[in-house]
Amino acid sequence: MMRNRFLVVLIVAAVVSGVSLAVDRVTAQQAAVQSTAQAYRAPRTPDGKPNLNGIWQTMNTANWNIEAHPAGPSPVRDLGASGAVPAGLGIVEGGEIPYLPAARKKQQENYANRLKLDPEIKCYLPGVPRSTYQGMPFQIIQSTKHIMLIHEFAGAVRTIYMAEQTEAPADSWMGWSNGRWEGETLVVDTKGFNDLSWFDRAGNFHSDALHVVERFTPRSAETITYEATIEDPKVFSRPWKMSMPLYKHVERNAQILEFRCVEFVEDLLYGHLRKQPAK
Amino acid sequence: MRMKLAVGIAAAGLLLGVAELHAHHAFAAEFDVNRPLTLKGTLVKWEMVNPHSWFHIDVKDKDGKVTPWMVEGGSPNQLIRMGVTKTTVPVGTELVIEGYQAKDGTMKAVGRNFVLADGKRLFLGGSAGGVSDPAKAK
Amino acid sequence: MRHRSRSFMRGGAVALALALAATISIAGQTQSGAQSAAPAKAPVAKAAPASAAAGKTYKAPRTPDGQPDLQGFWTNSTYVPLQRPNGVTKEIYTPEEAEAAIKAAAAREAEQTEPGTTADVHYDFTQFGLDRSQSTFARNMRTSLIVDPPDGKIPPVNAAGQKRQQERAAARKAAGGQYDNVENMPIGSRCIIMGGAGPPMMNAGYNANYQIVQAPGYVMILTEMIHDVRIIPLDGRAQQPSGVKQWVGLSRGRWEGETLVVETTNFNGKNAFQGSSENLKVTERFTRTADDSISYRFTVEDPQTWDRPWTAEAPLAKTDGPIFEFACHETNYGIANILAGARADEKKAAEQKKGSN
Amino acid sequence: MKRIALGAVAVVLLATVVPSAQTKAYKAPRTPDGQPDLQGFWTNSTYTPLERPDGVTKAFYTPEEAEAAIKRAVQRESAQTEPGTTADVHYDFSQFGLDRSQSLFVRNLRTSLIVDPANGKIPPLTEEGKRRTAQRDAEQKKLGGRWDSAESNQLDDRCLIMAGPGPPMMDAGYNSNYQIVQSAGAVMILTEMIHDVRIVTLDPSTSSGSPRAESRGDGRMLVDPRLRQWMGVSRGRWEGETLVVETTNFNGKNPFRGSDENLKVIERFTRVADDTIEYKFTIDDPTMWTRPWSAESAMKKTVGPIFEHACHEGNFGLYNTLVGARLEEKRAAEDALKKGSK
Repeated sequence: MMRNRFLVVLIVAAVVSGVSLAVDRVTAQQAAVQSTAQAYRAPRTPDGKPNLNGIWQTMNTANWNIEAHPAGPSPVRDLGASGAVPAGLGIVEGGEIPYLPAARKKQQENYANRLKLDPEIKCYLPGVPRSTYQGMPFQIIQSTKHIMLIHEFAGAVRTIYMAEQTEAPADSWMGWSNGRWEGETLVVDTKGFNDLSWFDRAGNFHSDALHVVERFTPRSAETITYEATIEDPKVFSRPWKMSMPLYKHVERNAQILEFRCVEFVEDLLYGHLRKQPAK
Repeated sequence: MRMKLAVGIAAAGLLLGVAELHAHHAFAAEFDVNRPLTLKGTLVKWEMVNPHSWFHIDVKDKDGKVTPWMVEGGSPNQLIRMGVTKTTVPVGTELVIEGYQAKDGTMKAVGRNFVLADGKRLFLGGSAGGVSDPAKAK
Repeated sequence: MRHRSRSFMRGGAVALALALAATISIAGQTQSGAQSAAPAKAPVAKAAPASAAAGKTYKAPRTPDGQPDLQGFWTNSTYVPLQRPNGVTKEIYTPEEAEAAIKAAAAREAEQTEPGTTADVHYDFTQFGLDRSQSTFARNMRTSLIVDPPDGKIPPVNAAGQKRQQERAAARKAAGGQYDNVENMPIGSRCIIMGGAGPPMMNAGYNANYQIVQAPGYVMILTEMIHDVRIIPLDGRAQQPSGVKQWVGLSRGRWEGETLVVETTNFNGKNAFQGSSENLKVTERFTRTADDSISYRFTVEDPQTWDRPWTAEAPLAKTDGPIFEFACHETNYGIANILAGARADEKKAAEQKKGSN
Repeated sequence: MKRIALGAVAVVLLATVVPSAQTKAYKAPRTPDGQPDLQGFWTNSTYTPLERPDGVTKAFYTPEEAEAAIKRAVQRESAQTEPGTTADVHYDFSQFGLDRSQSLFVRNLRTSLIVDPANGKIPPLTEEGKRRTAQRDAEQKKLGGRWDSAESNQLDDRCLIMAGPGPPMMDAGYNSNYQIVQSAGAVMILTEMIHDVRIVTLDPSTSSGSPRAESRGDGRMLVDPRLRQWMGVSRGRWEGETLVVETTNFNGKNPFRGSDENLKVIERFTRVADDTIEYKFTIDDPTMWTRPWSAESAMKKTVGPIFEHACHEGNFGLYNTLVGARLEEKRAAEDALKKGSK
């Protein structure tokens, strides 16, 4: 009896396998991630909003390069394998950042001089959305009027203004964020960036016209789907989007610890200005 | 980060952690007390950054040659609370800046006084007016 | 004499005698000729007097998860010194005396600097609204923040403390001149950390502002300079591992009625409050006493430095937001300029010496 | 595995010859999630060459001819090397059971693994293929002699990768062993040298023949062209009893008989007996060869364990060789100096 059912399946398979294997660039995984997110309804904070409180972190290689990239040697020879670049599927939806031609050239120049130019190496604030996937945890402290994003790297912090929403008074590294709730999703609209941060260690950059709209949608008790739409007419030919899951730290006593890296880069930045011992 | 006022606190007896005892003359280590100058120029950009903001101005000399200068001012944060934004001081504003040039002789200075073309002092927390009275701007 | 109002304070360990009368004598400050033509601005104080008595009847609103609500923007800007000035014995000023003390301090801040003096080599704080009188500051009738010991002074440093302070001073001296390298410069100038963060959270002189946000199980305090964030867990977690030492230590909090009690240990000793050691323990108590004020008391314990704990009270006054990004390190041009300047001076000196012999 | 063959070679006639006709009657057992079970330890060690030797025209040996060919190969492997010759500067494989005959190997009546083209040979290169091969040789020459630097050495001497994993998976000469483990939605193939693991995710949209849902993978099918790997990126599906694995995205640094980064390999694993998996592969690289070409081999059930092959960590050989080369150059330079100064 088993064999007949098996034969039926075989016939169906022959039809199905005829389907062309042309791989759709949008990863099926991301589609799967979104579909389960809609179904999930997060527990509520006392003031009735989806509860995003917690310590979160991404598990991808986006901080090395937000586009797909093979593994590669460390930019600093002596770090050997510990400094080497892991491969990554990339987080840019559609695979490619729609740079304007001159901008793609600049990105390649940035990449060539990344040890000198990447602001992360100098312990400068990471900017947005790099602060999300920089590879260190950040904590969400969610209150009614303000939602705080507190990052371990260099103590970078973002205030999401949920009540009085204003224009950015001045340019800044972490931008000026106004937030709102759309059903289960926290939507954060950020402008007022300076043009100094990078999106990753591969030289992907933006101008001071950058406008980022982020969406935090809980997809399970311990994961959030994070999406960011990037718009910057001076650098990109059209808006583009990235998405990835955020994973919650569940270990007991989990906490954001200090990574006050200014001290770690002073020799790098100012060492050449040391007083030379009298010859 | 020259917190001159912090030193003020030390003087006022409110002893902070040792870290706070900023040698007041740190600024004099960066800028040369023997190179006082007065710059008259038009504002190219006011970098509202910390720990100190920087006024980028173009200074035209007698025969019209323009040199870009960078002049150090105070943290913009309190002004922002008083309603100042990056458009409060429009690009092109005429400024007369009294200050001291950087020790390394580059086109950098600290602005001990920022005065507008009409003689009014810039900002001064709104009491002496300024480009736009921040109190009104709020 | 062009109108210019500069605020500066002659540096160094100048003890300000807050005498009853308005005349304030500050050692080493030369007053340039006549009082400057521009009248010192009357201090604009926005905060209502924060007297402890009112705390009893006041009951703070609750956050959605039932914590007393401390949220909002606060400042610990104050004219009251940590230690009671010499020559002052009473604990509480009369309102008039307090007013006079504030007026005198505000006048000093708005005081002119003498052109051509090193003190003059600075921008004018008042032009940037950075002198305390131009923004909210916390009123406090006390003559010192320290409330215990009753003399308003930090207790004498014990033997262990003196030994360590001497060792630190020797190490600092051995490291060479302040501008020989960046590591010798004050940690505030290096944008590593400033006084506002603590704990205990001390008045940073300007931009002395805090933003408190509460979430279930947490109280977060953002210190404007330098965007330092203290995330205080309320889950009564156990003592932290001694291996983790931090500039701001490791804090744990709990509510005792209307008061948030925060205990902090695990300091790394590099930002030694008042010359304390790594074993410093700070216990802070936040109690909202009015809509616009929080009583902030802290007790400092460090048997390696003082033989008794001591306590101070530095009220927080409600102020306006926002707290704008204080990205200090990113544009800290000063460090490079100073070090380059020092090297240039040394080169010149060396050339002159060579030239002269 | 205590079979110690000292000196004389014992030809162990184990597995019977496997004509492909026999597969119909056999049906592989099922894994818990319903996939045909390929699990276990396997070897693709074989005396059959990839290409038909010159002078041989037919596709199949008779059993006797096959036996004779194997005996000749075994003799070659265990022939003693002449002392004083460079060949002799090597340990004796047979003392370590490393010659093929001392462990299980795949018997195959075919005269070459290549079955298509019919002549059993790799098809000719395209013009572009010739150009790329020449360019690659030039670049290799630019790196200098084999011992001038680590980088100018062979991939296996550098412990980067060996012939075992491919794909396609080829006999590595010794230690040609694999371990297959299947989980819901994935087939894992561990290659002994150098502990290279291929994780073949099963694409649910095209998998058939595995009735249970959990045996379908979660569809990780992204194949961004910038993601290049030594072993490429593999995607698998079940077609009845056969696991079909398609691999692209090669980085071009480990060319298979001259292939380039546009190589596409299609492998077909079918368990045809309790101790045998039929292993067929097709090589498709339009830039290099005028037409795709295919080969057939088999994997025989062998015994574990697969011990750790930490090659790089113990690669003293490469280091010693480079030190030796530098010393020889130094001596040669000194001699030249002495000769010159006389």
